[in-house]
Amino acid sequence: MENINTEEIKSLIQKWKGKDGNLVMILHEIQNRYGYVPRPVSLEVSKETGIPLARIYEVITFYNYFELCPPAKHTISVCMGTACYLKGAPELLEEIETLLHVQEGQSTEDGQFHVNVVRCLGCCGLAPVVSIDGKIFGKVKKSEIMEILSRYTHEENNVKV
Amino acid sequence: MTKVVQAQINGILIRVPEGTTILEAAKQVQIKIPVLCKHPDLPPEASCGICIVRIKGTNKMLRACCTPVENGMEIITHDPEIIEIRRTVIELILSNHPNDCLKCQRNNDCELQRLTADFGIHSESFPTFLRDIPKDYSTNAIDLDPVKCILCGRCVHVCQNQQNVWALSFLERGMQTRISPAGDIQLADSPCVRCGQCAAHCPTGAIVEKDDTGIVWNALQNKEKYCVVQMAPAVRASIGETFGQIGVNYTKKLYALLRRLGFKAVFDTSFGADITIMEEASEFEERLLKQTRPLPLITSCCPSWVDFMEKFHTDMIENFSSCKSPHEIIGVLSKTYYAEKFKIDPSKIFMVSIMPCTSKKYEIQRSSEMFASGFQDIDAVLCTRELGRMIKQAGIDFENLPEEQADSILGEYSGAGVIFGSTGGVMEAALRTAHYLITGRELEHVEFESVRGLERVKETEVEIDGMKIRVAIAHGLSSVEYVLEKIRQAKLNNTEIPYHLVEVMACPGGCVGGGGQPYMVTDELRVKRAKALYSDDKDKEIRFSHQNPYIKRLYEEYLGKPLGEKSERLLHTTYVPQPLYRK
Amino acid sequence: MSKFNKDTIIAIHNQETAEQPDYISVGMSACGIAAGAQEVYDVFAKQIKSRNFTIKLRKCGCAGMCYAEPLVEVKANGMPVVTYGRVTEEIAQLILEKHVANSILVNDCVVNIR
Amino acid sequence: MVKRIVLIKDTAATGPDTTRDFYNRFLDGIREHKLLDEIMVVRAADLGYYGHGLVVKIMPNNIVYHNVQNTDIERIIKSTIEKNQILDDLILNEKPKQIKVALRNCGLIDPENINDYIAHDGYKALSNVLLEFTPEKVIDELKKSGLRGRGGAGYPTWMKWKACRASRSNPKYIICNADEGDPGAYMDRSILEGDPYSIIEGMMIAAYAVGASKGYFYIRAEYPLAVQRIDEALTKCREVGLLGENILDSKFSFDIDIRLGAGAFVCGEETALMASIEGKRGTPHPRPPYPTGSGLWGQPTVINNVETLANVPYILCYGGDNFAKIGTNSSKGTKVFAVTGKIKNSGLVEVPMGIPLKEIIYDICGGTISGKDVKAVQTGGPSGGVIPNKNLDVLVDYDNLQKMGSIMGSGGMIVMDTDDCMVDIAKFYLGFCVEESCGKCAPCRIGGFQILQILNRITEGKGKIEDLATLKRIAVSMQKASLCGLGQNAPNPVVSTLNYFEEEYKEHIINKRCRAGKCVALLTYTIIQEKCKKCALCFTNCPVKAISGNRETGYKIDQSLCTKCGKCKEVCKFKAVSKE
Repeated sequence: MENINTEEIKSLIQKWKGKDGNLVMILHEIQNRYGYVPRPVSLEVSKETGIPLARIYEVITFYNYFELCPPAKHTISVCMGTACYLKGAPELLEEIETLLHVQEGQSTEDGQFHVNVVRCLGCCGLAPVVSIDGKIFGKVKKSEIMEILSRYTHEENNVKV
Repeated sequence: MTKVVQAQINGILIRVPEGTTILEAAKQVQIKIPVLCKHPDLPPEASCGICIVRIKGTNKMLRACCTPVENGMEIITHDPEIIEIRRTVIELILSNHPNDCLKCQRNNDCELQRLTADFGIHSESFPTFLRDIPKDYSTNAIDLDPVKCILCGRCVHVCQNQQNVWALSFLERGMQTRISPAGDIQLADSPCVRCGQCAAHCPTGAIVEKDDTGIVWNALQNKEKYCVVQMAPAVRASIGETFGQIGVNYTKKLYALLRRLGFKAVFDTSFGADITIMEEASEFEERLLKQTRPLPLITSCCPSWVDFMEKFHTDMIENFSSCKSPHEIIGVLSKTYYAEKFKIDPSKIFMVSIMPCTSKKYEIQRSSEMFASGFQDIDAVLCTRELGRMIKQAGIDFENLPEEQADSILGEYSGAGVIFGSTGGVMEAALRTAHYLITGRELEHVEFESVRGLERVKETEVEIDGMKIRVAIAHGLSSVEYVLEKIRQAKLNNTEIPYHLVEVMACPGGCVGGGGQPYMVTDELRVKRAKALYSDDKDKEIRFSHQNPYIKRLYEEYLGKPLGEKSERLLHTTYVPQPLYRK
Repeated sequence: MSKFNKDTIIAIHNQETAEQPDYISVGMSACGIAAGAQEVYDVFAKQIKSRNFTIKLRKCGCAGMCYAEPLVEVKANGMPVVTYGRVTEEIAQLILEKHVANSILVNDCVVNIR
Repeated sequence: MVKRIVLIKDTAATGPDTTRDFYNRFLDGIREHKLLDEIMVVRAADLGYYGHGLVVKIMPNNIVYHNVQNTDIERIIKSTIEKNQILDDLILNEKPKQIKVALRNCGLIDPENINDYIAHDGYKALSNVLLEFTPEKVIDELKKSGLRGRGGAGYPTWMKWKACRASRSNPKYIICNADEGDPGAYMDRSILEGDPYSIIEGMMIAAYAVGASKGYFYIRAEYPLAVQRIDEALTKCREVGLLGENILDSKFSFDIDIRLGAGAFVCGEETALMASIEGKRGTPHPRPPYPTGSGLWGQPTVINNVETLANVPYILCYGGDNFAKIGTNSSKGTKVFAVTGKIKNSGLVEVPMGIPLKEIIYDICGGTISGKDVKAVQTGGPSGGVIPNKNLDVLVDYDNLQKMGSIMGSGGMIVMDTDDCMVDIAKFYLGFCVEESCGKCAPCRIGGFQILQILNRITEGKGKIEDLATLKRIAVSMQKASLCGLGQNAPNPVVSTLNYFEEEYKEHIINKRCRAGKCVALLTYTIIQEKCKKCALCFTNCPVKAISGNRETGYKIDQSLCTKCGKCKEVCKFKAVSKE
């Protein structure tokens, strides 16, 4: 894990200090910065804000959005909204799982990809959709998965996407 | 004036103050609506869904525990559909609960088991699905088995709000929801202060006191051991509840019982309390008159409070009385003074404390000072509930036992010693003796009404020799913040101290409401238990610790004087800041 | 900027409704962008600049026709307002060359006209 | 100079060439009449009409002819184009099915430009309200409009506002519920991204009406663009004094903050949403007390959905009476639906309340994408139910949908065709609810889980007929004993599919058959010997070697080995593998 810079955490918290109900927003800031919420950071947040660590963990683990483990390099989110589900999202997920040898919710051994399922990205018109690192691919066919993934497996191609 | 609302329950007209819940109101018409998550002592969590009732004219069913009666409501508390739904919900809960009641510490004393029996559930409607969560035995005081947890939320509420400790919390959501310290660490690595309020409020066997009865039975069987025992003030007022007797003082039957269980000597922690008062009152006198160390002096006989202070309020360490808690004092004296006097090898002595408290189980290994006799001063702690089980295991007809006396040397207590078991009791006992120490005169009126009762923070002024002594009493750890903040502000602004003497007990009501006491405590019950102690005090000929002839003898024969060298070595301890989280 | 009052709002309203400039409007909500609206927008931006078109390029939200994203609405040369659907970078070129430059609608792309 | 534009589109889906052919003939006609300079003929991709055969739309006159034949070309040119005469037998006199109120600016204005919003009557309502209306009058206007909450439950908006206004405690809060969690619905996202200022204006009017001084947007974090657009709009508003002290020189002061959701569907529930804004777990609380009396931080709070708030400026600008003219007696105004699933044109539609469901599905959205029959339409998302094909003529409003055993919900409308399995759909929604249950209350947490287990068993062919009764029993206990709407409504998809499609459940249980071919465990792949050309493609591609045989004898699938992966069917070039 990278070093936790207390000054940086303080400045992230500072933005929200004194505002009511700031915990979720502070956690968003932290997750944006680190990609997850490391325990030492949570302890620091607790110290800075006076919010008990137990409350912080209650919140982190309640909301799907927050992660307690470092993220993989690329996050693949398969949309399982109703429209996508009906239009074959389960098959896409299966294909991704087969190609990457992972289960949903897991990361590949090399730390390149994390595969998860999300509930509706709000692009139902393009169903089924898959999002990789926030970029949305619409009307995805099972046969296109391989090609889409290969764009991310080679470092030099990342820039293009 | 509160408004009164009028409604009907099962066709019977009721009038209740506005805001009364349907659950409460139903009692007026002799209806006890079944409920699992609601504890009479706590605000409604509304998590179980069993207490639903029908409101005529609506399609919905509402939860009786949290729905206030409204004018004109027509409430039906049971009909075939309601009962069927309640049964289904109970069955659903059972499908997520290990149904190994026979092997559960709460067997026969479990709220879920009782409801299951009431609803005549004899078979499994839904396949059982158990969560895979490890047990947590880390604290040596409280055992946590999250698999048995039905997520009623009582423990979390108590830990977070009533106690302000925030050791327990909910993690995850949906079927993954579980109780755990922050991020699946163990309780011992969390801020847990082992007060056991979670266990006392748990409806099932998910959180229980660590069961040490086996250790004690073994020691009693062991010919090598010389088993001695002491019991705390609060135990005598609550053990009767095991047999349906409320607010009865069972001191003398308990002495008899403990002997029948096989203890060679029976001591009373109330005597230890008398010693605590001698030391603490002297410490107070010294701080007040000689300004040796800062005021206010804060009491330290509650180990959860001590733990809480070492974790959350380290700036108060200098204000803490260094005096050990009464049972530790009895412990160390039993393996020194008593052993010497009766020529018993202290290494053979097995000292058991019967306590209303789970925290005492942790306290006996808290620091090296708990080994002041050269041995672990206390070998085992049983809480009231465990003693209740031992009585049943031994098959003793407790209520018909003859009355006996404690062993006089560490057993004869004053009225001041026994009120330690209630909030305000330590304060009252200390004031009685402090008055004497400061003025050289005895009090005429020994009872301090203003420090009694269940108000969460009690602040009052007592005049001693023209001096106005300001005192504060807090119980329930969340109440203490107000008092400490006042002290802190005064320190910060260099203004006059708000208090001279502060008493804190971790559990609401003090030890009578302890985490190891019989289940289903309410304020009503706390008052009744405390009353039993206060009447014990009233009946006592000697009501001042310093007048207790055995105390005098102890100091003359052995300790010397309060705060003397030997007293300091055996009866006092030190405090160090502890990390909130060890992980 | 100074603080708005009622008069400012009326003034802005009048001024904005008085001007009726020609425009190309690209639907840029999340679904549009996912379908490639950003690339289409970039084509317009680049071409308008390099070829000195006077037409205004703007963004708008989702018109609801998600099946036809990316959507481009064109008002030009006094013609009715035309909405093109499933616009690719190539079609964007065609829209500029035909519709904007020569007042000829692009075949097989119109999804609405008003 | 071009005077007219003629658009041509075959809406009958008879074949790709029809439009082109007709276009060429029409062009020839124009050429013959020497009108090439005046008339522009265009092939359209879509004209918004379905099942009308060849459609010809003439602009700018906005004349629409349908079911046009090749033989009509001549007279269209002669009468309509040359003489402006309308051909009565061809004219399609259809009023527009859609009425855009909440979506009035979406796709029209530049969401990043406040002036563009003002050009479209933005802030007209607010300036009227602040300078001329008492708060009571605003609430009155809302009452006249009959606007009901668009988030799902349909509670009259004016009653919420009035209750909050009546609460004496201060401060008060306005919350915009933009935690659109219903999978398959995205109306709110579209408005947030396409018309942020109208929601802000709606919140301000609400705040003025109830006496609130502070507002919160609670937006899903999964909608980064929406968050960005709202954030920019708020900044702009503050810059020009449309948020802050003494707005538009009135005595009204108000500001709005954004709070992000973090992936919890239950936070769409009012009390859970407030807990989340307070920085806690999003677990619901019992009501009463209602938020209008004791809400955010115990203060009176109004929580309105995005679409509701987008309607508010319209009502105050053009009058509650005008709004109330749209819709039915009990459900006024319009409703935005996100029509998705097996629909030809998936997208957002905004229709007047009371429109037949059929018209939405067929006339506006063009029917199913496959051309197969609609099996059912699911409304209300995980809290809703299905409306079977036979009931498609239901008039869509709050009460009718409820009577059908579904709900209006936030506006998700999922179209399913005969390839969709109703047990599988119920399982999908239950899975969603089980995952999204906050876990606080037992009926929802465990009840949902047990229902899901039963549905899993049924779709795996391990169901028992008693399971149906058990499903109903658990469903009732969840509906009646759950604390919040999520749990109370979670069994709805099961109850309603059981209600309309019980025979499908029974087929799964008794015949071990899934007629839609969705439930993998119940599928049987067989090789149709008559069609099989013995090419061995299936044999070589089967990953589990469940296919045996040779080029002489042909091939067979060993059912005990088959994992139903479907590879054989996929690779077969002769459609010789059947799946049932």
